[in-house]
Amino acid sequence: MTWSDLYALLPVLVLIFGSTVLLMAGAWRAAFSTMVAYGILFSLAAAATAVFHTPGSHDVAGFFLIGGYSRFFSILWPIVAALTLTISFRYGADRGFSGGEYAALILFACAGMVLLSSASSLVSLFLGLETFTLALYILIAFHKGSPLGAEAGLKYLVMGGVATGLLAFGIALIFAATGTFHISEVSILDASNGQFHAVTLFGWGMLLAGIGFKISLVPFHLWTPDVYQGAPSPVAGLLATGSKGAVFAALVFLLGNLQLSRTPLANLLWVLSAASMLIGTLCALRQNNLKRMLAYSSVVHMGYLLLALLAGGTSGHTAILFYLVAYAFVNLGAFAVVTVFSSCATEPQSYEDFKGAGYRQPLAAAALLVFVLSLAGIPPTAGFMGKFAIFYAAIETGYTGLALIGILSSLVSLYYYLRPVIIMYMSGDSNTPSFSMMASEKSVLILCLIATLILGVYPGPLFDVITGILP
Amino acid sequence: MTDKTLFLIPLLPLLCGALNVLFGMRLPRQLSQAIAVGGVASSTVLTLVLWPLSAGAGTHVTLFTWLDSGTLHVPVEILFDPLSASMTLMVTGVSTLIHLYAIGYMHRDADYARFFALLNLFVFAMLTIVLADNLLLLFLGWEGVGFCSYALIGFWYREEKNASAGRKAFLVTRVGDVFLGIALLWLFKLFGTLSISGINAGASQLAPHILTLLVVLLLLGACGKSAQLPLMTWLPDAMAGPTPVSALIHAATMVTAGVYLLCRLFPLVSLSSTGLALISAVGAVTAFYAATCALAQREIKKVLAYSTMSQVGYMFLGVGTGAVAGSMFHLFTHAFFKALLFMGAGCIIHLCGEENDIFKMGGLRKKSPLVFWLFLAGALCLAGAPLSSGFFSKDGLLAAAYAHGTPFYLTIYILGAFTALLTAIYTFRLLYLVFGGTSRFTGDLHGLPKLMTWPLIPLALIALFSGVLNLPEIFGGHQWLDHLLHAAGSGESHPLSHMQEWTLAGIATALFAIGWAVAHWRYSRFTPAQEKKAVLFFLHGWQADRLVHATLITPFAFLSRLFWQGADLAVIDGILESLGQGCQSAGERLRTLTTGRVSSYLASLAWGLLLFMLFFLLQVVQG
Amino acid sequence: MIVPLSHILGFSSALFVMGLACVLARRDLIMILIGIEIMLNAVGLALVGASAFWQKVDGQIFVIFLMAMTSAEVAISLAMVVYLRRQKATLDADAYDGMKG
Amino acid sequence: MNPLSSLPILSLLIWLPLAGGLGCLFLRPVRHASRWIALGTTGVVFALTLFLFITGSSKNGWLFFEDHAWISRFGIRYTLGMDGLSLLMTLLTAFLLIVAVLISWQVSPYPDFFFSLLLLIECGIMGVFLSLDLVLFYLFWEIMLIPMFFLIGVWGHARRLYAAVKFFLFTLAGSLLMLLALISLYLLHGQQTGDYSFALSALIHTQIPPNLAWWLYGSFFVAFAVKVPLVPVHTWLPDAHTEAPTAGSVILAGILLKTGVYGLIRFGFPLFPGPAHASLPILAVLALAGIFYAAWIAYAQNDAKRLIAYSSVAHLGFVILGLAAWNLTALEGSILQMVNHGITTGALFSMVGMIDQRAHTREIARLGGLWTRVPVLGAFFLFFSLASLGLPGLNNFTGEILILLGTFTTHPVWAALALGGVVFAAIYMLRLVQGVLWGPTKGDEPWTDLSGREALVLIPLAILVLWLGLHPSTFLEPVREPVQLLLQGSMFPSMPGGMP
Repeated sequence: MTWSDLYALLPVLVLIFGSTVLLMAGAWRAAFSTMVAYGILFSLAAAATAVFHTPGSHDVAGFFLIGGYSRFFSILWPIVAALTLTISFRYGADRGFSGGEYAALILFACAGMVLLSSASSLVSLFLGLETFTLALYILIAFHKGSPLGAEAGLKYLVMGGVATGLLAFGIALIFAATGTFHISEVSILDASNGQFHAVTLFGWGMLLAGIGFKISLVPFHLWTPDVYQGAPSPVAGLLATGSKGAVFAALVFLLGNLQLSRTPLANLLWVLSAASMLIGTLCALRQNNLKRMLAYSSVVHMGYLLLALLAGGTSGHTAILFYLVAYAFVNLGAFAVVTVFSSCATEPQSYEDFKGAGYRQPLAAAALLVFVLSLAGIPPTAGFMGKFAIFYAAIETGYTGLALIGILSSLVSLYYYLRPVIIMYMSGDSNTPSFSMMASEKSVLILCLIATLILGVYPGPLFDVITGILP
Repeated sequence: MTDKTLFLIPLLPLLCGALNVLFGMRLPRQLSQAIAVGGVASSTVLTLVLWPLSAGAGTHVTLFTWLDSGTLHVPVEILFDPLSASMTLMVTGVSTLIHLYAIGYMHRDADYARFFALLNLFVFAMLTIVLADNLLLLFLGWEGVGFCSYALIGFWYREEKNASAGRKAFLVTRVGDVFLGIALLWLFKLFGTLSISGINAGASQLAPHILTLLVVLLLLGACGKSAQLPLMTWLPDAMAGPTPVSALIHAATMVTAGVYLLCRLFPLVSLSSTGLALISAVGAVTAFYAATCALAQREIKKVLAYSTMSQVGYMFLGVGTGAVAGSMFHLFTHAFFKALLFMGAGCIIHLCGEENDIFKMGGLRKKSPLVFWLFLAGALCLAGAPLSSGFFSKDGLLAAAYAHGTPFYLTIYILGAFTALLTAIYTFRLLYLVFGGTSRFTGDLHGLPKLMTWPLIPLALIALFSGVLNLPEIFGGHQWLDHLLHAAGSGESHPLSHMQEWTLAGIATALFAIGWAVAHWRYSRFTPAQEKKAVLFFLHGWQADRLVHATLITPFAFLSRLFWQGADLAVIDGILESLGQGCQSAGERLRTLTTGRVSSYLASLAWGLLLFMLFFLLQVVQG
Repeated sequence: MIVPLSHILGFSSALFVMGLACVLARRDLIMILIGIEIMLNAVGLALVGASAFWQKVDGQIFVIFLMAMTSAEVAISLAMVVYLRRQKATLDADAYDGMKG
Repeated sequence: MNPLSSLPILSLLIWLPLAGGLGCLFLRPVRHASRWIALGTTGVVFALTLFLFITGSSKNGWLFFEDHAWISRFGIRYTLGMDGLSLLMTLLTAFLLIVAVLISWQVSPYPDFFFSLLLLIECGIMGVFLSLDLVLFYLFWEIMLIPMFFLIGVWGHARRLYAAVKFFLFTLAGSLLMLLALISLYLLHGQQTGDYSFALSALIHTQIPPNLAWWLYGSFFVAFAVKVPLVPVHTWLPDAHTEAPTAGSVILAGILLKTGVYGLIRFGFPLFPGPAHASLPILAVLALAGIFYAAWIAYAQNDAKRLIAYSSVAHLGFVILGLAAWNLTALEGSILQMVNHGITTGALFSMVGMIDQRAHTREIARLGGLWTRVPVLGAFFLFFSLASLGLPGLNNFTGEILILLGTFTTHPVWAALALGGVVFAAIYMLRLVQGVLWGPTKGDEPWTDLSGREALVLIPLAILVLWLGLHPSTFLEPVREPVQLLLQGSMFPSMPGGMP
């Protein structure tokens, strides 16, 4: 590892440095808000570094491919982390979070996401994944006073451990069969590598199962609603956007340069995508808990993303990247709304807690409205453009069947997305306690709101950027 | 004075009607009434002044283009020719008298503005029918009179019954209008124009079967408006309206619009002999049907309503024989005497304190001689008393049927003649029951406003002596109307010898006498008795209403509920809702997989892994 | 190479399946965690074998990473066990089913 | 030269309402500000459209055109164009929006929210009528839904939630299919010509394999059919119309339904001439089914609003029949009838709202004797009912007769059958009139007759009813040329770069 390698990894180093500093500073018992503020500064610094830092295309030790693609995510994930931290001010202080650890872990997780997104080897893929998974194990159970948090932590830990095992064993099998970890070499999945063909396939199966757990595809999705519900809302937001997005970013890299539709994987992914879209949709129909609904909805959205992945090609990958950005803002925004509505002790558990919010809390409610509409793919929101891009890719590559399933699921999903809207605006009297939002919370909501709308009506620049950086 | 002044004839009543619509409620009663009468009266005067314009082929004027699209070009155009001019004169004249009468009739009603506004609008619409030279414009008037009739029948809307009667009139006539509408569409397709003159000019090029179908459609349209079989059930109910309305709309003008339509399009109609025969048959059968019903009625206005139906039947019969002028002659005389009769009936009802039942009247001759004489004048015309106008006009029509000489038309003649006998019977039945004998009326007689009687005097004179309009040669006349309307077209004429004409006149006289005698024998000393089943059958118009109810209205209402509850709610919404329910319950079931227990999550993970492995095993096995 | 790669892979697969079976079969949290450790050790075995087969050190490097990662995970897991034990006086994984549906 | 031609006037028509809508929201603290903003905005938009109508209706080609790059990745452009047809539709929209604002003058609760939603709807509808890029069109097409969903859901009547969700789901179901179809069309066109563009003017030249063409047309057709609505996908309509607040019903019936027909005319037929023409008989059958079926159901209704709602389905059946006949007269009739129906039904819904305000019921059985209590209101009600049942001289007649005359020349049987529907219309409308106006008065508390504001709503509507009934040429002139082009299967050439 040379200095130039380190230089290329500068944004990650900033994150890790920040994380370490905060962790140590935490020992001096600095106030929660101070630590979080520093965390925000560090993550923004990382993002800024990535913006202005142009190391050029660089392969770090055969592990990380630094270039436009990784830079893109080095900007995105720190922003997500910063937003996550920004909404945590009141939430964390109310719950007695210890500042240093909280901010440090989020920065650490963020570093893992950035690493995962730039992984060019199965080893770095594994390491990146584990880095943020380990941080998330802690973050999910971070609220010590919450039994639900403990339960969620347990579930994520156990499931995550097994998934890690699968992932690692899959990688080992692939390595055994091919003798390399490098993604560009292992990706060749044709039948030509003779005797080890079977081993390769089993390895991929394990690998996909592990990844399927991380991005909660059906049938590995069962943990999702529980963990989302139990985790602190900001953390759940990070979990829903960053952790899944980073895995998808890696997947694009991993499966990007092979013609997926010609491999045996295609059929499997087809089934996974369809099942995720349909089952996720159906499960969400009767949910009364916003966080659980968002969890199931994330299952559906992963199905859409898988569809785009399956479609592949420039269109598919553009669609994925755009969708990840849009989804990050939308989902983070939605969890921010949940955070805003959380009182000292509890989080809103059912829709009833949002009753009449449209008039008591106009900004938060309007934001949630836009976010769910975006999730439902209604224009003029980012979600529509994302869905448009995905269906575009799907039709272009001939996956009309899946596109139809996607259409069907977005139609049905409208029903459950409208339910909170109905509760907020159309159910008469308010149950919502009056509270005033902190400026930090407001700013996050407004930022996500504006991002959602701008990406919905003027997505051109982002599409152009994405087209430029695709590997 | 340009030709466009002709448009003032219909527009003046419209203007006055509009004034009453907009400001009527705020105007003093006298002013409102004056506007109404003024509008109609000035139209009458205008018609007389402009009469010279109708000479020869008449005057054709266009005001503006109403519809213009592609080949369709519908101008607002009117034709003032002898046919329309004479009809206009009749309509405006009779309307003026009825308007005057209405002032008296409505003197206690607070809603006078609405009444006169509608009456004026009606005159406008009727004049549009008469003058229009474009079928679409005619249709405008046609529907317009329908609406006014609807609103006026239901004028006393606080009683559900009256409003329903109006609705029934509107709907039944609209069924006829559909056929007229189809004819109109078809004519446009055939000729590319809706101009009546144009259609009449080009009619001879049409294939016979198309002509016949067109005539049938027109006939059905005319039947609706003129209350001919089978679309006749609305007329008796229409008597729920105020009496001037019955006199104007349901006796003198609107119900004869069907006849006028057929006369207007006679050049086309006459080309289909089948069609003509059908028209005659409908007319004769209706005349007979209505006469039988009139025999059994108890309400004075219903007797007159059925008699109107019967007389209009005669007119249809006449058109079917090709006697356009004869039909128009009967139309005119009928308008005069029937309006007279209705207004007389209005006086009678008023005298008896809104009592309608002739079984509860009697002896009115002594109580109110003026009304008796006026009513008698009308009744004599209706019954066809020799030398009265009704005698000449009805006789002319029957003679025209007889003159055809074919068995079909002879049958028509016999039916018509028999109906004439019935007419005489029910007319004198009415006279005897109302005026003759002793009073069966309990209660005081009310006084009559002067305006309710004196407009009847000129009308009675016109009614009695309007026979001169078309006096046959054998009586020393010149058949003035025949010559005037010659241009409107007439079928092949079958001249009768003077001997035959005298014979027919004799038969008519004899029928009149027999009818009188029968009525005298039966009703000069009348005691109300339990009515027999047969009488009830006639009283209810051969149970036509019940038939319509059973065959049309009940199924309609049933289907309407069936489509709503059965198809819309149960099937369409039901399928969609059960889809929704299905999704929800499937979701509920899938949610139970999320048990909350780590072990089952792990199990599902393992199953998923197993499936993956099986899938790849399959791939390996397949090579 | 003395031991053929297929044997190593077969053995490590067996070990992995045993670990997985342990995870699936046991409800005690500690036993589940042990199962996971067994799975991860099976991975390490396979990697070392494969590394020897291909004559590449990459696999061995990965094993070292894996061990580091595993120890971190064990640390977190044990902390979690203690924490859970305080929350609810049981380590039966299925006892934690407050959230479902 | 038109003094307005230097302005991006089409964009103004779309974005002005949006700005007004935001203004309503942000000026909440100012008492009654929102209603005046709403009135001002709709007024200005109406004045603009009216000005365009007066000055621009005789020109050839696009009256106005705007074209800018938007999302280059997919070749999506911001293309707006106005021809006579859009002009007429925007005029109707602008007019009915003023009506909607005026009849909701005293809306409560949340008036600012209400008026901003109204203006948002206007923004969406204007966009639909002006877009010439398929994605832009789709965008506006969906944008219309959300504010309407809120209007129904927040200010609606008893079953408002059910109705609102049903409305949203039905329309979305149709339009999602359309989304897939338009992407497919785009890709096909791109593969054929190398020009990847969503512009209507480009896509109409696509050579589509017949089989695929049917699928694509079907998808578009479903989207539009739901909106029109055609039997059997009409069941959202009675619920939505009945439950919506008065302004919502007016906009729904008056304008939103027309977007379906407009979509067929502007996009469905030009894009897929083959299947579109082949499916004309199907269209006719659906139209006739609608005419009779809906009329039949309307007769059974007890709720005045629901009755009028079903009557809309029947009237739209006539409009579709005119399309199915596919000749100049019938098409012009259809377009005219869209305007007519907007005016009449808008007026009727407004009036039911006024009656509801006084009687606190819309149930026909519980109304009655209105003429005695509020004669002026009654007279207007009678007038608009007569217009609705097609009395000659009033507006609906002209549209219907043009449709029928046009249809009869090519398909006599369809026209003859449809004419029978006129009787049905009379049956249910007269039932409504009788139930509401005639009969004995129920209840005896005094009612106020028409207020000045209500008169301000109804009198222009009444004048329009007469105008359209007696001199429809004013409104037919501008659409003649677009319709002729449509019949020839072509359209005005697009004008890149905006104004000529």
